[in-house]
Amino acid sequence: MMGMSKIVKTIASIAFPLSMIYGLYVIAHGHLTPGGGFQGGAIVASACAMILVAFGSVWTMGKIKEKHLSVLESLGALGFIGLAFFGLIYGINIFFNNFLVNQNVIPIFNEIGKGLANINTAGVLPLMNFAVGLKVIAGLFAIVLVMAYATRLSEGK
Amino acid sequence: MILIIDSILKTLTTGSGFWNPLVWIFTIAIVLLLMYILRGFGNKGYKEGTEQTKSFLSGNEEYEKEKMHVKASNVYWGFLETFRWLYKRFDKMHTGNVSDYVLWFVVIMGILFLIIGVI
Amino acid sequence: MIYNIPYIAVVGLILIGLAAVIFKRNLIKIVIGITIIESGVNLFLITLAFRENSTAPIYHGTGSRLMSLPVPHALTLTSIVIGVAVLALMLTLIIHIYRHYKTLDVRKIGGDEE
Amino acid sequence: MSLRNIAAVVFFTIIAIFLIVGALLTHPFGYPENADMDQYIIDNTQSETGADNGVTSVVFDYRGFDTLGEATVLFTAVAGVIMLFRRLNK
Amino acid sequence: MSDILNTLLYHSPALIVAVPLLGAFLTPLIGKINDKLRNIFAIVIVLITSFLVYLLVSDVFSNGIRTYVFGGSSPLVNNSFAVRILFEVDGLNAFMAIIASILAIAGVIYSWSFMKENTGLDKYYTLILLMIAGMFGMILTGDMFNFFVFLEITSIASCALIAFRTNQGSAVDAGFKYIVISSIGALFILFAIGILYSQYNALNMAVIANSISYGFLDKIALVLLISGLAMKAGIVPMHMWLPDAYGRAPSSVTLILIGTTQASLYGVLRVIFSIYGKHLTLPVKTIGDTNLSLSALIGIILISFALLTILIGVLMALKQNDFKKMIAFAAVGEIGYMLLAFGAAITSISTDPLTGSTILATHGEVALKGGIFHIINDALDVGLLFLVAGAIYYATKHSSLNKLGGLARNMKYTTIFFIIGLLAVAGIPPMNGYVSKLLIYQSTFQVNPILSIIAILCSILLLAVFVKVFHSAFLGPKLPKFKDVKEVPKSMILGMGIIACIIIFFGLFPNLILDNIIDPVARAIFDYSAYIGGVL
Repeated sequence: MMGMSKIVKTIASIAFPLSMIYGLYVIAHGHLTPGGGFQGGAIVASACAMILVAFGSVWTMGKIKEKHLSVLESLGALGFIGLAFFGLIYGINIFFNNFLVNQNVIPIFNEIGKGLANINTAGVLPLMNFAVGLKVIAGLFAIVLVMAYATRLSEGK
Repeated sequence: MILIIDSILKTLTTGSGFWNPLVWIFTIAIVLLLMYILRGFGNKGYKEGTEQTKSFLSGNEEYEKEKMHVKASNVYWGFLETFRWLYKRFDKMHTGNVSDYVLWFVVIMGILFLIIGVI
Repeated sequence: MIYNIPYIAVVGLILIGLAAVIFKRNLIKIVIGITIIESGVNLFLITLAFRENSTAPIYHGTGSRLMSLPVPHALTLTSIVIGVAVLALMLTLIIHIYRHYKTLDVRKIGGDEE
Repeated sequence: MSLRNIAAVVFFTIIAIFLIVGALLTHPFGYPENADMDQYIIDNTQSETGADNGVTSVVFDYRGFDTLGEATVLFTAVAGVIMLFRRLNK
Repeated sequence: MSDILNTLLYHSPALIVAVPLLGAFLTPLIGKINDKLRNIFAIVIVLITSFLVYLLVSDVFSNGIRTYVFGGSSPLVNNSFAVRILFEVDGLNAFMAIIASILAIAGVIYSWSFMKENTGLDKYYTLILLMIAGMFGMILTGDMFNFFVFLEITSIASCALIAFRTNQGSAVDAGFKYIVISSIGALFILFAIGILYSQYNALNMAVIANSISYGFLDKIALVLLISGLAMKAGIVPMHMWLPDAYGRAPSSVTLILIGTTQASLYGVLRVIFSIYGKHLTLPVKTIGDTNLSLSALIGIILISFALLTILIGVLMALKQNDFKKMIAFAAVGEIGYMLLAFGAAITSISTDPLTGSTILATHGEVALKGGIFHIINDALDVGLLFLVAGAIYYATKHSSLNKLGGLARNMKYTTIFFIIGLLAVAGIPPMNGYVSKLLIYQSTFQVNPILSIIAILCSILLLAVFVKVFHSAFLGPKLPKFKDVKEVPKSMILGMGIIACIIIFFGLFPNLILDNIIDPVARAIFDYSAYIGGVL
């Protein structure tokens, strides 16, 4: 499939970074506002799917292969389970222990404890959000890409 | 260790009978020995590969081995023929259709609702 | 009685989905039926979370308010992601089935094509 | 109407009756009978996990293992889809 | 050294699930480096998991119930509700974990040569490890929703693996049927979990079991849970997906599929015995002077399901001409034997009038022991037969019995393993199947003689089924098509050999197993108060 008309391609290229930034915002503020790794990841993945629809699966497959996405997804999953394993080593030594909670990870923010939370107060939660976000972006985009590429012949050249 | 050996040698009682594999092995060893002895009484003049070992089917010579092999679908022909009325129903049940599989689930769920829910 | 209408909607969605799975012949429609059942179950879970006059379970500003229950939200999130995964796999298999049998009629697929 | 459809309709009705009676017997919408566990989470999400978002604290902290399973489900689906669309010949 | 062992032991419930998951996430990366390294890695991961299972099981059998809380130190908050997910391992869980680990080891070792000629093996090993992790998760978890999540992991992974041979239309079709059936079953299970949550505001099995009443909504939840799990366990008449799925999947996958099916059966047992355990002995209806208790009701339901399952499974197996489908129908019949035993055991549960505790009649205890022993025997026997079927497919590229013949002349080891599997499935002494079936026959005879007569007759028919296979695939003259057939590679023989050795060991020393493993499991299974006490 060769993709759609020039207008669609241009608009998609303009909208892509905007929706990507919005998705990354949702991932980063998962523990403060509605949203999180899954939701933000789904937003970014749909932005990628928009590019896929606009430019066609053959073009997109030339830019990024599903095996690269698969590696990215593995890395996201490893990050997530790795954070869970770190709980065995630090803190009270329990799998899935939130070992960073209420510690001042980044010294520039200072509010800690009860009361409104900040970007650094939630311990491993933001890190897990990022890992899951990476996983969801790579995973959903890989599914869409592979399915689009596999059915490219039935869509006509 | 003693406990383990003890439980190996112990006889399994099931309330109305017992089972001990060691006894069974002992018995089967005796049976095998008897069989070997009985076999020794057989005809000594047996020679392989001569006329005397050739097999016949109703006086005719046997067919080639490949043609003699009974295919799997012909085994138990009589049994399947006798119970054909039953197997016809079973075949009707196994349609290979996903919707029917789900329908069976719904039927069982309904029956269970009636039994457990009403009583 | 009036307060139970959401649950009746849940039952309705589940039954509609089951009916689609049982009575429809197109594989895609069967998949749609499964997603409708799944939406019904998700709706049920999220219905359990609601409390009268409550807000979303997210703190902003000060002061304590009545909040809706957070656990069903999390369960629904999990269930939605699982639904996406199942849907992707089912569609993949349907693509393969179409390649082999050249039809999506549930009565004509299956069997060996030796 | 075939026997299959009659059976389907009959058992459908049975299930519908039982589920609707069940729906009427469930607690009224908006008034859960018992919310101890959730109230505990709402009260302690800021002090125990440092997050404002109660749902995120449930998803990644209190029920983090579920989320690991959930991420694994997605991983499984991706692996399955890529495997099913693989090249069959080396 | 003992420090490390103690730490491993303490964390073993979590690690048994986490290690295969970690392995699954790493496998695609390692597969990029080297194929052989990936295969070794998968085997090592499974061996580590089995070692952890061994540690956990030996601890559970000597020290009782173990709980493990994820992300916290105490299971309960305010002594009344469990906020965090926790794993609760009692005798039954530990027993199922033993089965799962045996199947996992044999399956992964067998895969090495069996799958050698296929592409996409990185993903294959990833999915196998995910399936193993999901199976362990289902078995060990003490949380309802967590059970659902792992159920979905296993069903998605196994669906993709069933459809592995995408060049065969029937394999893809079987995969599709499996995913439709399992997702609908899982959705109804989730619905039931939602109903239980709405009433008790808890997701933990022990907490629910503690506070459960037997109202209308609980009845609905019980029906939904039993029917959903029974469909996943392949109980007639919801078994139709099973021959398709078992028959079309690669044999190594089928072996682990048996484990997932039995994990669903475990779910049925857990729901009936633990979650609704409080109400099992209480009367649900009074007709005249006699009280009909819930245990009698469920026992009758289970026994009637069991009879249907045995009869239809075995009779359909007799008719099949495809080797793997035939074994699959026989596997359905074997599930019926377990259900029969558990049904007979449930009917004999009653309340001790003096102490008020739940007691089992003697024949019920025997039935329970037989049923539990038959779970592991069925997994091993049917698994071995499937591996033999896979070996025949590997050597000849056929699985239709009409085309096979005379294989015993070329495949000596495979024939020996097949004979062992045949004797074990049909319940011929001195194999393990005989012991458990003996216990089942004797105990069901005391419930109703007709039950045990049907069970024995169907066992004879099972023997007939596999004699047919033996006759048409192994005996007879060498067919010209299969002149050059060779014995299968060593890893496949090793995979079959492990299972065959365990079968013979169990058959020769049944008391060792019955006294040390089955007895504690049988005591744990109907002692719901101990299960609740593990948490509360």
